[in-house]
Amino acid sequence: MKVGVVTFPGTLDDRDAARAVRFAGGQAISLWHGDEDLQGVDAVILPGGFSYGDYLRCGAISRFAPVMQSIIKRANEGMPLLGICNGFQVLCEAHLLPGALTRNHELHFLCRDQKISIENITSAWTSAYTQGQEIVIPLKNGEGSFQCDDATLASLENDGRIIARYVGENPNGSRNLIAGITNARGNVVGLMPHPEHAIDALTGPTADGLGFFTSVLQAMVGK
Amino acid sequence: MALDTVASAKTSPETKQPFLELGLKEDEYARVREILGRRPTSSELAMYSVMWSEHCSYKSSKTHLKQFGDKAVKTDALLVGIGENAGVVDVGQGYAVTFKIESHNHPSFIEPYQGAATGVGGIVRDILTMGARPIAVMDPLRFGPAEAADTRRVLPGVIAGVGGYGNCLGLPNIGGEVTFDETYAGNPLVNALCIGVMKHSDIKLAKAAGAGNLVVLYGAKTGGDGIGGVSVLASETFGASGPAKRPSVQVGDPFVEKVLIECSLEIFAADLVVGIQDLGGAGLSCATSELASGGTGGMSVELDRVPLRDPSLSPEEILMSESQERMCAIVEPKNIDQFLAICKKWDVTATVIGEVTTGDRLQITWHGELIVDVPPRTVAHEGPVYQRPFAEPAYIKQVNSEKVVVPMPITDAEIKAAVLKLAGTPNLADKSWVTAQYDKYVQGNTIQAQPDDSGMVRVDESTHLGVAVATDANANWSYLNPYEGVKLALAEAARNIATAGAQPLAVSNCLNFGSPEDPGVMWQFAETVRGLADGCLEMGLPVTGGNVSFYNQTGSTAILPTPVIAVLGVIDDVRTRTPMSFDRAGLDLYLLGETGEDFAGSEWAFIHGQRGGQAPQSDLQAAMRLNALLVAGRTEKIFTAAHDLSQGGLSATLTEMVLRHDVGATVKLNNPALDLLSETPGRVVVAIDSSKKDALLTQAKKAQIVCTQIGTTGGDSLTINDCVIPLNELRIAHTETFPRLFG
Amino acid sequence: MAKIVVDVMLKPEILDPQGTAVGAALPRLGFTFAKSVRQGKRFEIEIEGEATPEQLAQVEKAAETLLANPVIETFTIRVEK
Amino acid sequence: MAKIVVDVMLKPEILDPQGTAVGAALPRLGFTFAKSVRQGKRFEIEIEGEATPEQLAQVEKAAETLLANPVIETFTIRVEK
Ligand SMILES: Nc1ncnc2c1ncn2[C@@H]1O[C@H](COP(=O)(O)OP(=O)(O)O)[C@@H](O)[C@H]1O
Ligand SMILES: [Mg+2]
Repeated sequence: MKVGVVTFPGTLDDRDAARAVRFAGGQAISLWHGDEDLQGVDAVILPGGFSYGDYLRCGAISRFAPVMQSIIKRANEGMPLLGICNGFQVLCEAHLLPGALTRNHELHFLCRDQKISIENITSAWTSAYTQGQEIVIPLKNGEGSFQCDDATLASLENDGRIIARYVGENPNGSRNLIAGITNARGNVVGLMPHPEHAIDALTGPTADGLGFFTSVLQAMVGK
Repeated sequence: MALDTVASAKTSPETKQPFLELGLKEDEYARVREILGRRPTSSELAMYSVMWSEHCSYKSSKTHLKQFGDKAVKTDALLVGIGENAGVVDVGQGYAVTFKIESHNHPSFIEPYQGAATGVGGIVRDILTMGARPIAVMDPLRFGPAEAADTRRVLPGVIAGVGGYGNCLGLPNIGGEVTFDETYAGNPLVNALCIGVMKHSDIKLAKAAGAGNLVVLYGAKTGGDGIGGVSVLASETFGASGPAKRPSVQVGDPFVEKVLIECSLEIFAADLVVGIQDLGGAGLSCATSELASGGTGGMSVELDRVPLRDPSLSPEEILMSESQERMCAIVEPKNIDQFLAICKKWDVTATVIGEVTTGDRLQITWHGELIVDVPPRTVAHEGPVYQRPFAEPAYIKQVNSEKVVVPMPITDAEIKAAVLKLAGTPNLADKSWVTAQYDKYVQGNTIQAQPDDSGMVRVDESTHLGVAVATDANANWSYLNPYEGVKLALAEAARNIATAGAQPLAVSNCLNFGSPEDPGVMWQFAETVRGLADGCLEMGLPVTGGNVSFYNQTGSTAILPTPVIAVLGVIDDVRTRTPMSFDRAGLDLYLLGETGEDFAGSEWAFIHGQRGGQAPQSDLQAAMRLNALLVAGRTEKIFTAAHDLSQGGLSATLTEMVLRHDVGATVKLNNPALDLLSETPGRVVVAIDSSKKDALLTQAKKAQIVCTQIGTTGGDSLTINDCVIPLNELRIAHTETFPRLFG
Repeated sequence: MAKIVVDVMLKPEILDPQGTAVGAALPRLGFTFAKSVRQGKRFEIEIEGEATPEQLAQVEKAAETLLANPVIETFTIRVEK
Repeated sequence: MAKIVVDVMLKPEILDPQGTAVGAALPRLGFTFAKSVRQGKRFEIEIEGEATPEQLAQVEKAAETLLANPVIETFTIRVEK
């Protein structure tokens, strides 16, 4: 099972994402932003970081990278694609997911252990969880507040496309406590908190995040 | 203005030069003329003035810092010592670790965000320059009074700057300090530390060897940043503005630095550089003269090749510019294509600006005309050395004879009030408001960070080898007795490593003081260096490097002498570290070490406006025995938790332990006021399973450390004799301070 | 050489935490004039030669695709002297 | 009700990482019109009533102390309809 992990200039969590893939039993393939070739991977992760410094808007510049053109095409054909944090921002900028991520309402970068509940277990990246399962994984970003118009929000809610929600106090002002969403098909998932930093209680708050990676490997075996 | 060339300098010896404005003294200027046998060109004057500034030449401190060499510990662990960009220590398994701490105090007062951000950027490049991958940062900070309006301007900006830059580089922040004192109003201390790791064989040095090798400038383009900054920074003219339209504040671009790091590491991995130097204070003046001086001595540079952000810059300004995110490498001609290809891959601008020559002169041209022709050692390494007068200041006798008078809580209500007061006082309050703005998870190797005693990162994923770093300063004690104060800070930093079970290995430091022209300040400094050198020798810890920041004062009022000591330790298996707190009930709590009547310089005294008394005497032999006990307790799996006592004494330590996992404790104290509030150094609280009692007592006896059972864990309160403090009340007191002040 | 300015503001219905924070800070400093504050971005673009209609059409396109995110933002373009 | 606009830009000699990044991205997307790009902030402030000289003086003061950092930034104020 080959999972591609993309590195843009300024990407930070690529090595962590690759490690998470390996922990889950997959093979991580590193993909360079300037190459269109996806090297035959079965799924792709856009990891966290500050691609292009997060200047202008997070993800706004990366979205145009050559690798993204191939990824967008494959994602539209159903390839599992996970965007974590900056990756989620790229997915929104690329219009693979609706809405946008804006400045945290407190205006600070916020790094903390965050409880979220998994609200959709049918996506390619969440099948290892149980419906409503509460997990704790790190949240760390400056622009993690999910915003969209009312109609989009209603359709996300009605179609069960909210993957995860923050539990407790809203950490960043996200509408409806949204921590992650999926596309209609369930193969593209954007997630603000970082499951790749929670695959081992030694270095993370928990090992709760591993499920995202085992889910996708399962999904690919199933095919 | 006409170009001032070497030729014109020879023919116009009488030309008046603004050496005073540039910070050079009359006799220093005379020396430059003597070295050159003529007057310097304006470019040469620029170079000498920045390189001979306090900041770059250490002219006031050098004569004292020599002790770190004279009293050096003989150890094979030190792979690269003082003098290079950063010292390098062997941590085993073929790994080498480099760490260094630096100040960015004055710029952070002027522009808190950018000052702090570029402080982080600068120290990270120092570490990168050694050939290492930066793996973590720390930020010891000091500010004016927490309630002061200006602190509300400076602190949030500094925190956002440290986070903004470090987060964007992908470096976990694993610790630091936030301390308040009125002497830091107008003189905030922003110290930044970086740790890097490499294989032994990958160590790089700042030297330009091999005639014909190319000098390559790569990274950001050069702008008019911080021109004159270096000499202004560390000179008495601080505050006077530099040349019009030339900013004294630099703006950092962490994205460019992140790319520069990855690009450099790829270049190092391909073994494409002979020598390398980052551009920090004094920019190209420093990089070219140090590289040449560190090598065989000869170098020629075509300054007009330097890519500019601002085309109006003069050669003098280009030489002095402190534009961030630049590096200078020495590359063999056969490797240059590959070097440039890697830069291109990362979209990093790289330009060959010169070459290493056979001579012993550093020669710089501007459109073909020679504007600099100097022996590089005279610029970089043979600057002036001052023997500044120093004398014990009058305040010492006076404060040392003062009696510390503080209220002693007796009743349960008073004890509770004292514990809550300490829990919430800005110096001891929970720092999550700060550290939540820092990424501690990135790179996936962070084992410990705030609020642990030390930061700890895993170095090798397969063997679980790790390193720990702690920084400490106790300015109150240094004020009362700078010699003992720094030894106590050293012992504390080492203890903060050992509580987790790591072995202290090496020391770095950042010495923050007032004006060296004040004999009293100079005495504080001299005593501090003497204390640190003696302390390191006694503890067997080599000093791998450090940084001196002078002129931290407003008018005639200097900051408290603030030597920040960083200790690096190694741990063979991070999985076995001793955590700082317990997460279950039913454990026994012991105090290691004895408590005396030590209120001078304590937080309790500070809260009550008391600054006098005598600092405790350090006992480094006892400190080392305690550390050995803490390491043994880890390897023999005796401890469930261990946490050091420092500011705020046992009261603060217990507060932090019970709140960590929301598990309370009940302790019995004979003399609660003294036991809770005194700050006798050399103490640690450990939690053990009762089955480990004999093992603990045996080890403690062996180490000759007094070991007293003080209580047990459990419940939802911190109970001291009959005084019950519910955890939720304690938590509110501890956590509300920072959001209230700065949220 | 001409200067083109592109102003980008969050749509009115989108939460603007930065503007809100500024709006809250002003009265604390004794400034009571503001009823509301919104914060946006301003791009100053220098172009070679005059701002021709073709150039402006290009800028419009760049603003739409890159400078602003139409999901949450609006923009205006003007030529400045 | 009037709208006051405060534009805050980095001084020309100060490095502008954001503007630089945008300036570098434009040609990659095929937009070649820009010689240079600088990015700044735009504040839209709504005030009660007309923009009197006193009000504007207040805004000036606020811009100096809060909206801009005079060490690295400059600002301009204008009333918009
Ligand atoms: N500026 C900061 N940045 C990161 N961590 C910090 C900072 N200030 C304090 N900390 C962390 O908070 C904890 C408590 O700090 P402190 O009370 O100074 O520790 P100690 O007394 O053990 O030296 C430590 O883990 C320290 O590293
Ligand atoms: Mg400690």
